[in-house]
Order: sequence, then structure tokens, then C-alpha cells
Amino acid sequence: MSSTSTAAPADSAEAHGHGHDHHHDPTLAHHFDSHEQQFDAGKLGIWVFLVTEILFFSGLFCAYAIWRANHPEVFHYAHHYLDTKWGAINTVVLLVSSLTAAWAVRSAQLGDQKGLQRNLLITILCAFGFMGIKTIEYTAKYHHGTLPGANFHPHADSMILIEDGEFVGVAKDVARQELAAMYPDMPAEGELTAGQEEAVHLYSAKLVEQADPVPDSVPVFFSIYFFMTGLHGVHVVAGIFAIFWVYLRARRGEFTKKYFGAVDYVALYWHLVDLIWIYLFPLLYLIS
Amino acid sequence: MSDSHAHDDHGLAHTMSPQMLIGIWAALIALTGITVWTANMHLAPFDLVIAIVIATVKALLVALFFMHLLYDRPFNGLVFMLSFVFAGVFVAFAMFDTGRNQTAILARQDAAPIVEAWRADIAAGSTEAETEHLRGLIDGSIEASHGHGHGDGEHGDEAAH
Amino acid sequence: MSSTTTATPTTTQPHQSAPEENYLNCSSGFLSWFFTLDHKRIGIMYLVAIFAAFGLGGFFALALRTELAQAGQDIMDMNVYNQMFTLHGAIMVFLVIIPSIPAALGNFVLPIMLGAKDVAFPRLNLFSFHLYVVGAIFFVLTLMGGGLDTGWTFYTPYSTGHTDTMVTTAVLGAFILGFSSIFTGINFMVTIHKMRPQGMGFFNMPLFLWGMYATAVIQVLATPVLGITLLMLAIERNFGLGIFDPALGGDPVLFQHFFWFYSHPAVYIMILPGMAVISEIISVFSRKHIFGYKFIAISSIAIALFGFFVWGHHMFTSGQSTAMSTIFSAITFSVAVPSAIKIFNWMTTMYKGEIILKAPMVWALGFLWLFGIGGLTGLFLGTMNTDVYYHDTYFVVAHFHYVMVGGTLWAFFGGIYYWWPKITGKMYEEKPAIIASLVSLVGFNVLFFPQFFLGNMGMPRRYADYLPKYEFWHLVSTIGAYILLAGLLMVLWNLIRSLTSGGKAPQNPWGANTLEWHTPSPPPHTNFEADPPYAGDPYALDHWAWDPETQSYVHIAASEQELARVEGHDAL
Amino acid sequence: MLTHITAALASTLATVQDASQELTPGPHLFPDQASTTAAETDNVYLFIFWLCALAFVIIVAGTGYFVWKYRAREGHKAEKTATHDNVLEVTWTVIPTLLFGVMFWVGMKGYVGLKQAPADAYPIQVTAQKWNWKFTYPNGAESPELHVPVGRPVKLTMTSIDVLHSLFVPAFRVKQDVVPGRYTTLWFDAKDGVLKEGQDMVEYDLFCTEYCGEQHSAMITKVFVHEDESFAAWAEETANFIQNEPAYVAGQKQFLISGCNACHAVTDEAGTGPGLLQLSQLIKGGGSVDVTIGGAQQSVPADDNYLRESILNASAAIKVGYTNQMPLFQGQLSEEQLGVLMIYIKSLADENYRAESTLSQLEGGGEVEGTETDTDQGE
Repeated sequence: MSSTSTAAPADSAEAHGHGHDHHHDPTLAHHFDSHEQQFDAGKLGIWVFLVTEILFFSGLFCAYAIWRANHPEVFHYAHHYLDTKWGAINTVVLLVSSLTAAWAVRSAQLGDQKGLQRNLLITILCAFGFMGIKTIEYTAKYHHGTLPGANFHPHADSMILIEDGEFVGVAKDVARQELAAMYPDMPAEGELTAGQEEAVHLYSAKLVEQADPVPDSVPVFFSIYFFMTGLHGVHVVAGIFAIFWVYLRARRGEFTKKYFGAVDYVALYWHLVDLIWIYLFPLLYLIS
Repeated sequence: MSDSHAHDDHGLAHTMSPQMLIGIWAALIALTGITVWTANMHLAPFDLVIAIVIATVKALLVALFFMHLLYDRPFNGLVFMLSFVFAGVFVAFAMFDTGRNQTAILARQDAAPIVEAWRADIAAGSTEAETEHLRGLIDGSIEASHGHGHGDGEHGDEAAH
Repeated sequence: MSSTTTATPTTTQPHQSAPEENYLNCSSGFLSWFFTLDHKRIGIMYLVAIFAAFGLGGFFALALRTELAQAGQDIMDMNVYNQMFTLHGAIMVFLVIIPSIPAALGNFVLPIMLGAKDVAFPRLNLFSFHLYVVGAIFFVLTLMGGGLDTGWTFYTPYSTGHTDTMVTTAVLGAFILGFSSIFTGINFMVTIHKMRPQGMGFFNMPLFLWGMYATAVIQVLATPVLGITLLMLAIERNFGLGIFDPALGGDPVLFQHFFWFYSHPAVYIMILPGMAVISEIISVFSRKHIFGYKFIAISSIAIALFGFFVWGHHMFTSGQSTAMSTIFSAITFSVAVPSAIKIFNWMTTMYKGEIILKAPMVWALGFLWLFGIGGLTGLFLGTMNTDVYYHDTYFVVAHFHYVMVGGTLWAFFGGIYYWWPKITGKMYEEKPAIIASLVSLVGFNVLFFPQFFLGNMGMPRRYADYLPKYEFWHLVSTIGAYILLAGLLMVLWNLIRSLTSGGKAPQNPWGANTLEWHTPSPPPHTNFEADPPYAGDPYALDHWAWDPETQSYVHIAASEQELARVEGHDAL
Repeated sequence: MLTHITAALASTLATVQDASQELTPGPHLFPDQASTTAAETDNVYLFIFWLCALAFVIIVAGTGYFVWKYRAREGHKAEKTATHDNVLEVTWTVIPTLLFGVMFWVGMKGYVGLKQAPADAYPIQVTAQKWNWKFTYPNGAESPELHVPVGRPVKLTMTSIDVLHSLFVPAFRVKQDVVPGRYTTLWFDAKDGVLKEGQDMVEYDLFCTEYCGEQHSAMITKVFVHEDESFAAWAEETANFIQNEPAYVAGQKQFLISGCNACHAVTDEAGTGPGLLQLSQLIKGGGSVDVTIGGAQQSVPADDNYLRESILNASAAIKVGYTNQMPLFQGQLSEEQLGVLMIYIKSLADENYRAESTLSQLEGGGEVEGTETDTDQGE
């Protein structure tokens, strides 16, 4: 094609062959001149794609920024419902997967098939781990009734108590302690009878009434939380499929030192997913 | 091509050394620890700034090394940067405007019916919470009314806090 | 075929007559089209799909105009009217104008202009076409399953809580079409960056490519925001997200920010490709090198970038803060400058030229006039206090139809006529083509110019019924609609005639020097029979001379590098 | 096409006058300049219009001339001219830029003027809902049309109880979206000139210009500009109509004020909502209505309670064959207003409700209640 016959000496050897032998090279698409052109095209392509991803998420970050700027009280109250521990663990999990993804690229570049497959596998496992933890968090939210927007109906037991602006704790736990203090029959920890359960529930409802009123539009915090983490989760799942696809190709030994674009591109995508989480974590979990 | 042939010397792309990979990764983990730690120090009003700064440092590490931007064609980096510029403009303009209109908007904040709804809901839950009733329930002299509206004890251990 | 073989008519002759294999006849069957990776076939499929969508949207338009011919509810009630103007807008914007030039003509021409065998990512290219089809299907479902009455802008809270029409389906459709557009953008951007032939730096590219590039930049940077906005809208509607709905403490004006951050740049997704086509046609049919190449090229990029900072001029009366409105108004005028620059450069290109009034040029001149009106009337809307008066009146309706239809659609038809011989290998009949263009021109102005008057009289848009005092101009407008219909039908008839009984098109009927004219019409499957020729100055029209024998232009001045090249090639 | 455009242009050029005069119906077809700010807007329009006319003539004449002068013909070849000329480029970059700068400036000055209401402006509350306007005046008067005193700045504080609307008075050259969940404001000053000799009132159109659903195009009403005394009198009378008029007559007014007529005919003709005559008859004859309550269809007695509920919260029981379109009137109607409204609807079929005595007579001119609940609309 075009550049070939007048190409710079560097790739003239390849250019010379053009039109004859590139059909023999299955790893070079017919419309490209050289592996370098093919790789660069793919690389620019994936970068531009990442750009669209950033702008895709920007809408959510915009919503977040506006709500946090205009209703900080909502965020200061509602972030207590999130579990920093899980958030931090997930961050680490993603960082590990990022490392292995980057390492997978290195292995591919060096033609180390075993290492490539190993790294890809670890990356996938981490991705599953991440989703697993997300599931735990989501289930908790579901049981507490802290769902987004119109579906936000928190149960008294699991509401956060704030008194004089100070974080007191989760209603259920506080209730149990106070009841235990008042009634000898109430065990401070361990199993509870159905009756004790109900007592705790009724008492937490009382506590919630006495605590500072919950700020308006708290439901929106959970809208934003679920939308941001949810969309990110969708990207993680997509990543799992992409990496698995690359893994299968790696097992078939399709990648060579000259042809490892797919690995690199998928890794770049995966790093972006990590990168977005790097911001989501402090923005949602670490509000003081 | 305008931006090509920058790296012919080392194959198709730059290769990261294991030391670098591990090093960067360790740095990222450390920064994660730091950001959690600072968050617990309640450095308001700087907490947000600090968190963002740390996050940005982490993002830079990932982009420059894990994503090879430092060694990649400059144009790819430029493209990537561009996305933040435009996202920034979008967020900034939108924030500036809504910020200016808050007074007008807040005038009606109390109109969020849902909040009202579940507040009433909860208040109802506690009406007959008299001491006697509680004691009865606890020592078992009163039967637990099964299927009360809000019970979710069995999931208590997942409580976010 | 490489241009050197055209050096003398004699060698051209047998070639012209020989039934050579080309991308059209190299394989056959529905699947060989629907799953092809060939950018040329994909372009044609887009063309067909877009024409179909245009027919549907046009039908709605006629129905609307007929209803409005006189005051009162004549042929449809208010609900039906609201659904029709909504679907007319949504279909014309998302299924017709946005993909028209880039997806259809761009797909066909762009790689050949680059002397490439295909776009950088042929599979992605096919995928965006399939996405387009799926998106279209969603729109049809919307149509079947209860319609849509939110207006194509989907403003909250009406769209989220106050209509029981198929908002979610429509929104998903637009979401999918958005991604179709994004992938096309990525593809073109990369293709232009990485697949330019040797000797074609950015500033040796044909201006059409500059336009496509600028368009791609917008598609890539703006469309994702449309995606997330529509997603938020769908979730807001179905799960009470609470960002846009005031009942949940949200802010409807924020939605307008989100929406216009995409939808204003989208206006330039629509018009930049049009300008790109015109830049080619004007130069070729004036037989002159384009004037002010660099300024036209840069102004495209300038429009693309400035276009991102002006969305707020759609919101001067929305409750947006005065400060923000002022900033937006100021930047808005900065976008007007590059457009002015283009117009002046095109006019100067015609100066002292040899102007050949063939169909493409007639459409191009129509573009200059109609886009002139469209652009100029935009000034009244960028100016703040006049916009307060005109916002959401028929003045706006007239303005953007002059830009979208008079601009983009005119350029689209100009482009279709210009590349028709290359695409189909058939010539069309010149006289009927020109008449069709002129009839459309008259019809268009009878249709939309009166709407400026209606705007001045304060007639609000999106009205199913109106006060009697507006009746006269509405009637005139409706008459114009039918004249325009006649014109467009003549165009269709003319093009079909050419397919059935058009003469064989020569390789280069217009004497243009961009690479697509250096290969047979229609091009072979791999675009060029041998390596494509050296890409010289795309506007060096004097390399071609009219040859009455073959009724086509032949290459007379093969440039130095080219000869060198060919010798080198033979040596191999 | 040239002929058409130039004709349209010519007709406009021909008869343009100084904008400070009224432009009605005039070459540009503007409505009266009925507000103090209208003239400025029109002047800005004219300024831009002339520049555009000039630019357009340059484009059409230029291209037209070139097409004719340089048309392809025997013995005419394209001349090789310069392919670029920076001086030219700079010229046609700078000149438009400067002109645009001026446009921006004058436009902004006008806009800022439109945004800053004078301190002494007469305040009116506007509540928009599908598909009617309600204007509430400081003395508690309410009306479906806008009544304003002449020659005095008026400030509208507007909000919507459902979707976006937009208040547009062409004659005043003002427009402002009405946004649910927040207050937007708009001011104008109906200038003295609009009242001709001997006139004490003049009317203009008022449109909704933000698409708001089925009857968007029916969300039209009038602005009445009164001469001072007649305005005062009108406001006084309107504030107390419930006291001073027979209940069913007052009810009829309330029916219009609350915009019931937008969806309900007082015959049996079905609109967006059912016609009310039949209901009135049912109530008189003690019949029953088929409704859907929470998805379940059932038949409820057509009595005062049903009528009351249907007005305050129609969604509770939707009449079979209709969709849930009716806005919530709970908390929007005082007991007096609701009372007369029900009497009016019942009077449609039942003569007995057409008593001529008025509340104030019954209460012995007792003081007006309910006006409080009237004024705290949407605060």
C-alpha cells in the first residue's frame, strides 16, 4: 500500500515484500504495511477509546461534584453507611490486578508465553475478587434499605445515628448496648431471641427519632454511589471478558514479540478501570 | 506520519523492568494506606484536597508507568490529557452555574417528599415502644410479633459503618 | 489503476470498456454485504439506511406541515402532533443528519483519499454500522409501542415523570446510535493519523479529510457525555435517580447542561462534514486551486474546539445564571468567525475561475446561500437580549433548518452527485439533476423563510395549534414543503434513472486531483489496482486536462516524484 | 430562488423605519413595543439585521457575479491566482470579530437590563401547571390571566408545580422559563404609551414557550394592561369574589382560575378529563361511578366525598377510560375555594345550587378567610 515503495530505508525491507508476502503473515492485517503501523494504529485507537471512557464517566463526576459542593452535609452523613474497610481492600485488589496486567504486557513483549498466561489469570481472579466484595457491599445496602433515589427506605435498625453533629454509631448496635445496660436479661453480644431482636428494633427506632434529623436528599447520595460504582462494576465485568479472550488467544500461542497488541490494549483498558476506582474510593468512602 | 518513528530502536513498544513494576506497585499501595490514614485524621476542610491530590499522584503513576505513557508516543499522552481538559470544562461550567443558582433551588429543598415518607415510616415504628413492652420482649414473657416491618437482624453483621 | 496508465487516452480506452472486477461485483449475496468489512460497501449500506430514515422523518415533517396549514386541529390531535414533531426531530438528528456525510460518504471516500486499502479498524467499522441498525430498530420500536412525545431534547422532568410514552426505548436507541457515532469517530481519527501515505503530511491532506478529522474529534469528545446523560435519564425515569427530578431534590436545568454539552457540539458534527464537501466541490468546479487552504483547514479545528464552550447559549432563558449566560454568549461569537472565514475563502476560490455549473456545483452554491442565511440568523440567537425574544419561537426553527437542511443536507446531496460516478460507476443526467436542485432550493425557501416572519411575530415552536393571526405564513410554509418534496423526489428519480440507464462513468469525470480520482470508477475491492500514486497537492487541478474523446479528464503532468516512483516500481 | 429571497429581502429593506417608533405590523412584523425594554431589543435586532443583510448581499451578489462572469465557455480558462493571501485572511478575520464583539456587547447590556428588576416593582406570584397559569396578587387576588397596572414595573416570581414551562409575552419582548423546584423571576414595565386616549385597558398575548405536554399549545392566556384605577378596582373585586358573589358564580370563576377548564368541559364532552355534566347528574340522582383504585376497577357512589377527593387528589380514583393526568390540588385550594367549586359543579345539573345569596351576606359581611391559604402558594 501507499507508503511502501517510497518508504524510508528503515522499513524498506518490509516494504519490498509488501503486496507479496503479507498474505503469508496472518498476524498482519491486509490493509496495514507494517507491524509497527498496525500496532501504533491499535494503540492510538485504544487511547482515543479511553478518552471517550473518561468523558463517559465525567457526567457522573459532574453530578457528584455539584451535589457535594451544594450539599456537603448529605455526604458527611451518608458516607458512614459505606464500609471503608471493604473499599480499601478492593483498592488493593485492583492495584494487584493492575500490576499483573502490566506484567502480562511485559511477558508478551518478551515472548514469555507461560508468564503471559499466568499474569492474565491472576488479573482475572482479582477482577472476580473485586466483584465479589462489591456484591457483599451491595447485599448489605439492599438489606438495610439504603437503595438509590425513590427506593431509599432505610430500616431503623441500620440507620446511622448522629447526635450534635457527632457520629454515634449504627442504631441497632447502640440500641443493643443501651438495652443491655438497662435490662440484665439483654445479652451484650451473642445470639438474640426473636423477642430481643424486636426489642432492639423498636428501641433503635426510638433512638433514630431522637438523633439529629437525617439531611434531606440523602437518597441522592445513594443514587450517585450506586450509579458510579455500578457503572464501574460493569466496566470490570467487561474487562473480565476482554482479559479472558486475550487469555484464550495466549493459550493458543497467538502472540509474538511482533504481535501482542491485543494484550497491550486490554491492559490499557484495565488500567483505566483501576484509575477510575482510584478516584471513586476517596470520593465515596473517605469523607470526613 | 507526523508523530511516528519515535521508538524504532526498541521494538514496537517500551518494556518495563520487573523492578520498576514492583516499585510502582509498592508506591501505589503505600499511597492507598496514606490516604486512608489521612482521612481518619479529620483534616477538614483540607481533607477533600488531600484525598484528591493523593489520588492524582496514584493516577499519574498508573498512567505514566503501568500505561507506559512516559515512554509512549507523546501524541497518545496528549490525547489522554485532552480528555481531562474537556471533562474539566464540562464539570467546571456546570458547577459554576448550579452553584450560582443554589439560593433559588434551596428555596424548595424541603419539597423532597420521599424523605418525609420514610421519616414518618420510622416514627410509626416506635410508637408503642414502651419500657414494659421492651422488658417483656427481652425476658421472653411477651411473644415476639413475627414479621414486624423492619426486622433485619440476621443481616446485622453486614451493617455498614 | 495507477494514474500513469492514464497518461494517454489510448491506453485508457480499452480499460474503460473492459468489464473489470470492482468492489460491487467481486462478490454477491445479502451476507456478502451485511457482513462485509469493505468500507465502500459499508458506506453504501449507510447511504441506503439514511435515505430510508430520511423518508420516514420527511413523512412526519409533511404531516406536521399539513396539520399546520391552517389553525385548528385538522388531520391529527395534539397528542399525535406532539409525537410526530418529536419523532421527526429525533429521527432526522440521530438517524439522518449526524451520520449522513461522515458515515455514508466519509466511509466510502476517506480511505481512498488516503490511498489506503481500508479504514484502520474494518471490524469496528462494520460494528458501528450494525449498532446504527440496532439503534434504528429501537426507534422503530418506540414508534410501534406508543410513540414518544418529549421533543428530541428529552427535557426533564417531563421525560422522567410526566409522560407514559416510550421514553426509555427511545433513549436507549439514541444511546446506541451515540456509540455507533463514537466508533466511527475513533476509526476515522486513527485512520487519518496512522494511514496517510508517504508525502501526505497533515497539510497536504484534502480539506475533506480535515473536515472529517474535526468531526471525529467532536464525536469522540462529546458523544460519550450524551451517552451518560441518556443513561442517567433512563435510570432517573425508572429508578428515581434524583439528579434531575426536582421532586427528589434534583435540578432540571442541570439536565440541560448535560444535554447541550453534547448537543451543541453535535451541531458541528452535522455541519463540519458539509463544509468539508463544499471545499472539494467549489475548488474542482471552479477549476482552481482552493484559496486559503491552511485557513479553511484550521478553521475546521477551531470550530470543533470552540464548539465545546458555547452550549449555554441554548439556555439564556432556562434559569441559567446571568454570569454563565454572558460567558457563553461571548464565546458563541468566537465560533462564528471561522465559519465566516470559510465562506470568504470559498468565494475567493471562485474568483477568476472557470466555473462549471454541474449538479454538484449547483448544490454547493445553494449551500453557500442557505448556510449564509442560517449562519447569519444565528447571530440574533447568540446575542442575548434578542435571543430572549426568539428563543423557542419559529425564528429558531427556521434558523436551524437553514443550517441543518440548507447546509448539511445540501452539501450531502452535492457530495452524493460529486462522488456518484465513483461510487456507482454510472453517470447521471445533468439537466434534470440541476432542475431538481433548483426546485428544491425554491421549495426550501418558500418553506422556511416565512418561519422567520412567524418568529418575529412571536409564534412559539412545538405548537400543535396557533392563533389565527399566524395563519397566512403557515400556509405559505406548507406550500413550500410540498415544492421541496417535489424537488427531492426529482433528485431520487434522477439518481435511480442513472443506476438503471446511466452511462459508464470515466475514472475522473470532474478533473479532481484527490486520490479517489486516480482509481477506476467504481474502484476495485482493494481500492487501487497497483500501489496508489504519489499523493501530490490535492488541488493541483492543472495536472488534468479534458479529453473530449473519452469524455473525461486525463492526467497530463505526472510529477517528478511520481515518475521516479514508477521506474522504481518496474525495477522490482 | 434568488428572486424569492431578494423579494423577501427587498420588501423588508424597502419599508424599514427608525426602530424607536413602533414596528407594528411593520416590515419585520413585530408586535407592539408594549414594554419599556422592547425598543432596545428591537434596536439591537435592527443593528444585527442590517449587518446580516449586507453580508448576505455580499455573498449572493459575489457568488452570483462570479458564476456569470467566470462561467465555463469557449476560450475562457481559469486564471492561476495566488492560493492564499494573509492580508485578506486577516482582514476578513478581524472585521467580523470586531462586529461580533459589538453585537455581544449591546446584546449583553440589554440582557442585564432584562435581569435587574427595579426595587419598587409590583410583585406577582406565578404558578404554572399543565396547562394553565395562575397569577396571585399581593392582596390575595388570583386570576388565570395576567393583569398589570400601566407604567409601573412588575416583577413576576414564578415556579411550576409539575414540568418546565416558559412565560413569554411577545409585546414585552420578555421570556423566562418556569422551573419546578426553584423560583425564577421576570420583570417588565408596560409603558404608558400603550393606552390610547380613553382606553382604560389593553390586552396582549401570553404564551407558554417550553414544551410541557399534550396541551402545550393551548397554554395561552392574556395580559391585561390596566390604567391605574381600573387595576385597583379589578384587584379589589377579584380578591373577594368568593364573598361577594353567589357561590355557584364564584365557583365558575374558581373553575377558570384553577384551570379546570383546560381538561374538563361542563358538558358531557370528554377532553383530557371527563366532562362534568354527567357527574353532576349522578350526584343529583345518587348514582355511582366506575373508577380504578390502585389498578383495581370498582364502582364508588357519586357523592360529595367522591367529588372532593377527585378534585384534591384525582389519582386516588381514576374514572374508567381516562389516564392519570390531573395535578394534585391538595393544599392548593382553600376550603372556601373548594366549597364554591363543588357547588358550581353540582349546580351544573341541580337548580337548587343556584342560590343568589352571597357568603358575605350570610356571614353579615364577615371578614375574608382563606386569603392566607391563597397567598402562601408555593412558598
